[in-house]
Amino acid sequence: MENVLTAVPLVVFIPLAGMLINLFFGKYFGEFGVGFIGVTASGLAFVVAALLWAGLRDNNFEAVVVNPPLFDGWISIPSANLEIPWQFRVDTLSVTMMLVVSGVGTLIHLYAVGYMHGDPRFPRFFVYLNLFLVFMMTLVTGNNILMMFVGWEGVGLCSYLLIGFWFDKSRVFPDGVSEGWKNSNAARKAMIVNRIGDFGVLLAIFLTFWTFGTLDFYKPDEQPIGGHAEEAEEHALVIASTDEVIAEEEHDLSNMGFLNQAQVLLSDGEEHQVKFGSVDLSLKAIVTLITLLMLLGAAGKSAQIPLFVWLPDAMAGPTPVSALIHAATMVTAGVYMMVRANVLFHHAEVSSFIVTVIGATTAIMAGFIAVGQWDVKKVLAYSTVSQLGFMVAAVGLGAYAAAIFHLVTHAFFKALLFLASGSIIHGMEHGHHHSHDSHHAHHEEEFDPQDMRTMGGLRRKMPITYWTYVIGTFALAGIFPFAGFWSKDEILADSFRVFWDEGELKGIFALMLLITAAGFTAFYMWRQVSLVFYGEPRHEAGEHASESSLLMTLPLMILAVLSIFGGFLNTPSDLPLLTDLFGAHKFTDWLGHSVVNAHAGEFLWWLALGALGVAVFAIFAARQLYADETTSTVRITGDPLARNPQTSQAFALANAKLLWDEMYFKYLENPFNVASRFLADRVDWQFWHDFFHHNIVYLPFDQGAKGISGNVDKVVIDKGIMMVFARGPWEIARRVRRVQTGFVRIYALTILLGTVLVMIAILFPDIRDILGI
Amino acid sequence: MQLENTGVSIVSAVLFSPLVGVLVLLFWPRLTDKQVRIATLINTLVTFAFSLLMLSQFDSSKGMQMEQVDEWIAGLGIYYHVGVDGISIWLVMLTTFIMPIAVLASWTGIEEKVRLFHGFLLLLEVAMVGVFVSLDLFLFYIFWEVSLVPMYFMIGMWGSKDKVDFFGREMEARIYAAVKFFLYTVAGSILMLLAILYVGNKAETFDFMLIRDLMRSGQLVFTEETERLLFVGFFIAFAIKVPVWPLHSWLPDAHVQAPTAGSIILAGVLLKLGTYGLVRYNLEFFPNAAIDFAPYIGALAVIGIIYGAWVSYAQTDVKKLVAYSSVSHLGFVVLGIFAMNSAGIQGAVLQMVNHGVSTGGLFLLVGMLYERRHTKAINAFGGLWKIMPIYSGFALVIALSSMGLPGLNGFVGEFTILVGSAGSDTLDIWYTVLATIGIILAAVYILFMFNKVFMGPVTKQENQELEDLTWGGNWYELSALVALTVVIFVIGLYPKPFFELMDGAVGDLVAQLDATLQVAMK
Amino acid sequence: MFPAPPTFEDLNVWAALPVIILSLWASVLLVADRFINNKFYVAAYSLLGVGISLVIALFQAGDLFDIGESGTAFEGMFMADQFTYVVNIVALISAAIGILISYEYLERTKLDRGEYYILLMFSAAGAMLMGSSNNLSMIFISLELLSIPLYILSGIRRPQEESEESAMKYFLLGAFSSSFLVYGIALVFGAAGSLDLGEIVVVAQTISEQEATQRYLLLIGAGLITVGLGFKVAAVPFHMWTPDVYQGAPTPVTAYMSSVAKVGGFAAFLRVLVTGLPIIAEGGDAAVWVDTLQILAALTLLLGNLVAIMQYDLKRLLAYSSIAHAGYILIALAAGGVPGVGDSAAQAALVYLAAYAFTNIGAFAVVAAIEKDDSTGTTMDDIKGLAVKRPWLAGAMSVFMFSLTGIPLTAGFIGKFWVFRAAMDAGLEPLAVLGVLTSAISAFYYVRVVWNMYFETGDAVVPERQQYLTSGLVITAAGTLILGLLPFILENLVRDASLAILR
Amino acid sequence: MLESSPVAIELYVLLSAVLFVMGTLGVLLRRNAILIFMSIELMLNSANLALVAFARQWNTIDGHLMVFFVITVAAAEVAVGLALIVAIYRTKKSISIDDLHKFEG
Repeated sequence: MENVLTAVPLVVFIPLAGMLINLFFGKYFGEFGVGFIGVTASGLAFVVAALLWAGLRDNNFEAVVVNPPLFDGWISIPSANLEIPWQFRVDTLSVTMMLVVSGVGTLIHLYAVGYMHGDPRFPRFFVYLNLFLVFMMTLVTGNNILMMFVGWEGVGLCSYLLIGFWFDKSRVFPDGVSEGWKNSNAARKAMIVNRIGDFGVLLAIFLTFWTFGTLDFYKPDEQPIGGHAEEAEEHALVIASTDEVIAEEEHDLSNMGFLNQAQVLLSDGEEHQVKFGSVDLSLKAIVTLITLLMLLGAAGKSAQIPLFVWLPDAMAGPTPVSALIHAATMVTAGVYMMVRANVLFHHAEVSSFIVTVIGATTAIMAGFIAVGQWDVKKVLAYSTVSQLGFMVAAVGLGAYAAAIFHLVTHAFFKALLFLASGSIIHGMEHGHHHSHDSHHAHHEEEFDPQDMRTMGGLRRKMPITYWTYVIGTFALAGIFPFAGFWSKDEILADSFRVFWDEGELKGIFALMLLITAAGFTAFYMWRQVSLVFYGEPRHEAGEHASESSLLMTLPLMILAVLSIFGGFLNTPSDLPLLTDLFGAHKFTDWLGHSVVNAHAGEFLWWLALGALGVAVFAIFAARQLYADETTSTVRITGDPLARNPQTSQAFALANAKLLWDEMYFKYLENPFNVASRFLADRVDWQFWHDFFHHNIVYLPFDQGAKGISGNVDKVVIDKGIMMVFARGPWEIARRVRRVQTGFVRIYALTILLGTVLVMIAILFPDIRDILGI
Repeated sequence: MQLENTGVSIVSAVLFSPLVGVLVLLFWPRLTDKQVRIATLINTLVTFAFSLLMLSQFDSSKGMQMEQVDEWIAGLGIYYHVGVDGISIWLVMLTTFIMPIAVLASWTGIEEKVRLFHGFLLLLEVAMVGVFVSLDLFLFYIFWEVSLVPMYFMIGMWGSKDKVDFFGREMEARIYAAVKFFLYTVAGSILMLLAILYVGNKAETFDFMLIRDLMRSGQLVFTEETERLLFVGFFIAFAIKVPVWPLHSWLPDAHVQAPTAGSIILAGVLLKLGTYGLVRYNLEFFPNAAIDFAPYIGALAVIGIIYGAWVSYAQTDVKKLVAYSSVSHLGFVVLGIFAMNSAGIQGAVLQMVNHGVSTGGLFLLVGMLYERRHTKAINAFGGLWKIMPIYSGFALVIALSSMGLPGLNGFVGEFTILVGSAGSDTLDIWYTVLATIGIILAAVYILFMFNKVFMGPVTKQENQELEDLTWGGNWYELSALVALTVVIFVIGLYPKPFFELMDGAVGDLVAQLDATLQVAMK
Repeated sequence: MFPAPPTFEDLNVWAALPVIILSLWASVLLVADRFINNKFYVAAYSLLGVGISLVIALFQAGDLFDIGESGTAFEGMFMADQFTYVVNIVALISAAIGILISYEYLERTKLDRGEYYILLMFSAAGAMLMGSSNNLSMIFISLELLSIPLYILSGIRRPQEESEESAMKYFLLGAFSSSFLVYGIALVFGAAGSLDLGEIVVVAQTISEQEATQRYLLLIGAGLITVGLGFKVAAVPFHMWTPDVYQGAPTPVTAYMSSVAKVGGFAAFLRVLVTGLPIIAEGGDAAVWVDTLQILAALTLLLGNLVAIMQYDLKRLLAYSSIAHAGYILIALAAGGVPGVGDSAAQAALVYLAAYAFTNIGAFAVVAAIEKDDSTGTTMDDIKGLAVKRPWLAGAMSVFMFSLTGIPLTAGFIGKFWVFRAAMDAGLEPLAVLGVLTSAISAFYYVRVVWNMYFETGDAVVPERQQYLTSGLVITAAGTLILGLLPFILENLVRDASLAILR
Repeated sequence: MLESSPVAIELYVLLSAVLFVMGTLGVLLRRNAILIFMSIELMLNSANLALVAFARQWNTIDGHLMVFFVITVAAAEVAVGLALIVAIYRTKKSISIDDLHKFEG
């Protein structure tokens, strides 16, 4: 079956082909043709991924590294021992990611055909989507960290292009900025904030290279050391014991990828010193540095504190983009990277602690902000940030499998929610156009189809959307037995384990914050459901809204099914009925073949029940607050939370997004801009270019020349730059001349003086020593 | 020591084939402007073909090769000695590649004194190739200085029509820029001339290879002080050309005022004469001084990286923005060179090529806009992507390449340089950290420019009618962009052969440097 | 008491053939001029005479004539070595180009008199003799043979005031400075008891500290000779006449004078100082005058270049530039006093002179070409836009300007390269640095000329194209470029030039 | 006593030096071109005196020869000089050299 695995480059090249075809010939095809090619490319990639899954199973889950055709290398500097090839890695982790990316991706492609119908740049949208798949696949299949980085930056680029897809919208917002500029600036913001994260990734790469001498995760002919497929089957916590096993074996480090090297070196219990260039640190410290820098990168890509601010703005892109890139796939790249490097994180306690804190804090903070949002997509965006916080916290807690598991389920239900919200927006816009056509003159005010205050009562207008949305909400809120319940519970269980079994503070910290965040999640989701679907329509658009086409609702339904059953991928052991039905820890075991520190969590029924209780309580609270009658008046009276004096301040804070953007502007962006202008105008131009190079270098030179020449030519003076200064020497020269009576005799006198000079010089050569020249 | 005369080498063919064009343009009695352009284009393409032939004959296992030696001024030990190694061959390729693009860039932009302009272009090509291939200090210096003259005229005669307020007096900006360019570079190169004279006298020959052998065999040794002085003599000349911060003051003037082709060549090749010189002469001849000075020069490079990026963000003129970005990009190159290890230097050499392609491309793009809109103010544009989708697509690729997007050429160079500097024995790790910040800043200013010009709604009426690129209408612009884009992708995705060819030469140099470094560290 | 009368072989007349032919030819023409009404033919015959002389000089320089080993003629008065030949060639080429560029100018300014060419030939003969003198009396006579015709030529445009004034100044100051020279010669004679350089050098090298009187005589004599010759080559501070005379004299005369007076002056300078008076300083091994000349060179470089920046009139600019270039040759001269460097310094000076001769005559020829009949039209404003009106003229001028700046591929660079190299050889690094710095400064004013021609627009009227002048320009421009491109021509020529006594 | 003892060479040289300085001063102080020219002649002749004296001392004819040449050259210079003075007088009606200042800079 190995030959199936060598097909892995196809997951990159098929979307690439689709992208190129649409790029060059898309304008001749029409919407159907373009959409067909785009969806087919994505679908074929999914098929390849599925084949790889099967092939990997047949290959005893052993990872395989595949060289692509044509490119027999990438960056290769033999004299620096720098060898970075293009190599594709097929292991359980990468195949999981491939399946998610191409599976969800295909559905979203399909949805986009309907959603983007009639857009003048329809072909380009699919070019970008396919390009995104190219880079995302490169990201997850790269066998070295730099190739991963290519995908990493590439998806960032696609994100940039797609956020700014509607850069030319001329609708002007009340604050005087047109929508086109808002979109463009959101795109730029995303790219730049991500670049700050990339700064960390790059530095991590440099440190990795000089510490381990390679950037390959694993070399082509090796398997992860410490991979404990067998142990995993026993559902035991075997991490401590594997260290000893590893230390006993002999390893040739020079022929190992950096992850295995780290595993060997960090498990042998000895102190290793790393020396290169000016750096002289212990291996432990280096690994801590590398992981912290990776965290910075992940914070950028996976929208964690303090770099999450781009993601809410990124909702400016078309909704399929939000679903695919900013919910299901791209934003999880940071989590993927950290899980890929789990060997390093596992041995870096300080980093793990910080990762946990960052993730948990992000989860609760974003959850809180989401409560105060009015924009249907902004709520989901903050929800995404919050859920990504869950995943990152899971990485910090050492629950790598749980993180990936949550990543997968989140991809299902968050994509579902976004697509459904797209369907809502589509419906609203449609309704708006409809009502607009009937009465022309009335609608002076700008209509925002994403504002939940203008919605309401859509339950009857858009039943499929409603039902799928509710399924997604339950999944996200962690209601049994939807997908989110299982994955979120595993994280919570792990945090408890870390606290209880290992006695680490981060466990309880994470547990408290995450449970609260889960409560927030359930609350704002049901608030949204109430505002959007219940009550009466609060705007004409809502009255005229209608269900979207099958092209759009079909993906919703498929994703709804996945959101319901996705959680059973990794059913805990020892559960009645379910374990028998779906097997125990299937997903963790599968992942354990590539994620060496993956382990299955215990199912703590009381914790699960508690979390479920919190969620249910939050939903009921929301149901209570946003009852039908309240919902119907929310457009005029505002949010019930804002009306209640006890919560109004908190709501205002959430509504203002905790002022992150404002603070960034005040303390970072604005100073940067001011300094930039100061440097450019004052320092570089006025001081350095004009003042220094003109006044200090040029003018004295000019003046000196003028002074020596005595009487400067009148024309030059009149035209000259420094009239005033040049007059001085000129006047002196004139006066000198008036005392003297004739030029020829001055000349003769000079000759005589020159003679004296020559005489002195030739007769008294010592004079030079005396004068010191 | 003597060198034997050899037969004619292909390097000479590359070097002198543009001279044919110069002579034709000088003496052919009647030529229409169009014929002049076509003849020049063909000439530059033929030169490029010659250089491809040269590339195909290159043997990466050998060091300096395809040498041609002819006795020139025997009494002074001066030879006509040319040849290429893994370092110079890429710069020659860059030059011969950029030249046809420069010709295409001036296809409609230059309408006055067309013949003279193209004559200067070709003369400039001879001079630039000459700097890269000459293996005799005297010959090198000749080409170095000659490269000044055509550029001086190109800026001064065909530059922009802007006026500047020159301390109360209105003045043609291009003339100020041309004179400044000339004087700065001359001021730098005279110090180098002294250093060359000193070395040549000491070695009793001006031949690069002979001097190198003498130095490596320990027959030619300078005292510490002398070596430092000589190093500085060479360095200042190169640093002005590069330009290393804070000697960059001539650059915005020259870049902004030069005609499009001039900017392309200036950014594409001329600045590389400086960085090439640093590798070839400063590191090769004065390793001890180079090691001593490396931290300071590295600091200048890092300051240049950040400063250039920061300053370009505040520019309101597209061309000036790109000009300042060169300060930043060339800072990376200098950083790589003075990392003094294989990765750093190879990255630097590749980055020279990359910068030539991508910044040359940016200037080409700006030139096209200027021709259409007759302004370079960033505020005058907006939403061009809607009006000129094909043009904007190319602009995106080239801007991203300049920004260092992985998978495109700029990243490969910057990454390799930073890998080098991170593990450098001469530079502290903090240099790398700060330089990496420069990568963030690159995104800031490039995206600022890209957003302002290409994104957003179209608000200006003048922009509505801008002409996009088509094969039928403006094939010359399109073909130039296609050529650049292909190179951007090739280097970005498959730089292996580029590194392979230079590995021998750089490895050799680094082995020498390492030996010196080992002694220095003890 | 007197030895037997010398034979032809003893006199070695062949060695002096070029200068003999030239002088005879000029003398014959002086008479024949009376019978030639069309002065075109006088010019043509003069050119022919110079040409014949030049051909012979070239043959001699190329070692094609067997002139005997000793290389002296006229019983040691005349030195016939490679140095002489090169000086001959440069002087003769200057003369030939001088004639070429003069004809039309004289014609259109109504100056076409036959004696012009004859005087020009005599002064060339003077310069040639200066290069071959081996005796102080010869030096003096040939100097006057060079100078007196030049005095007359500067004033040939009488009754124009400027011309007369410049001639008068030149004459008075020239005579003044030659009296210094003569007095210096007298003192050296007093110290050495001979005027023959070969005998003086013996005294100069063996003189000890104890023989104070003799030593001082020799030193003062050397100093005064330096003053006299320094005046001729326009070294600061003996340069004051230069701008006035160059500006006032008719432009072709200036062109010729600027080149041939320097060639002769420096040739004599080298002969006297390097061959004749290498007096060793106390406790050193270099000649005493090295420091003196260093000071002069430094002053000359600085003043010439700095003052030139502010010039508005091209002739005056070129006058200061020629002062500056004297400074560069003085560097070589100073280097000539250092043991072991004498020969290469002399070669450097020759190379520089050759390069300078072509370039400078060419530059002045361009000025002559644009000058109006009333001798105006030589300012910076008058060349504005020249590139449009007369592209080839502007191109040639650019070549000259770049050559004077010292940009490679032009003769000027080769000259500077040689000179700085000699200075480095001699350990005069500070002077070389100064030379290099000042040549950067010189870029300011040379580039300004180019700038005005190419970048500015002007409406000055330029005279019609002048055929012979153009041919002169072609020769000088080609010479400038060829010497720049193929420097080995010069190298071959000067390789055997050897003067130095200090080894 | 004084009459019978040989005149020391130094005296001749001293005299010639005095004459030379006087000539120099004449050049510097006089304005009339002819008088300046006469001063220059004085300087030349002071040199002649020194030459003759030295020739006598060294018992060689070189010095005498040189004197002849100096006299001849002086004559040639006189010819040229007077011609110039006459020409200038015709245009300017003055032979004061202080009137010659058409150039500056």
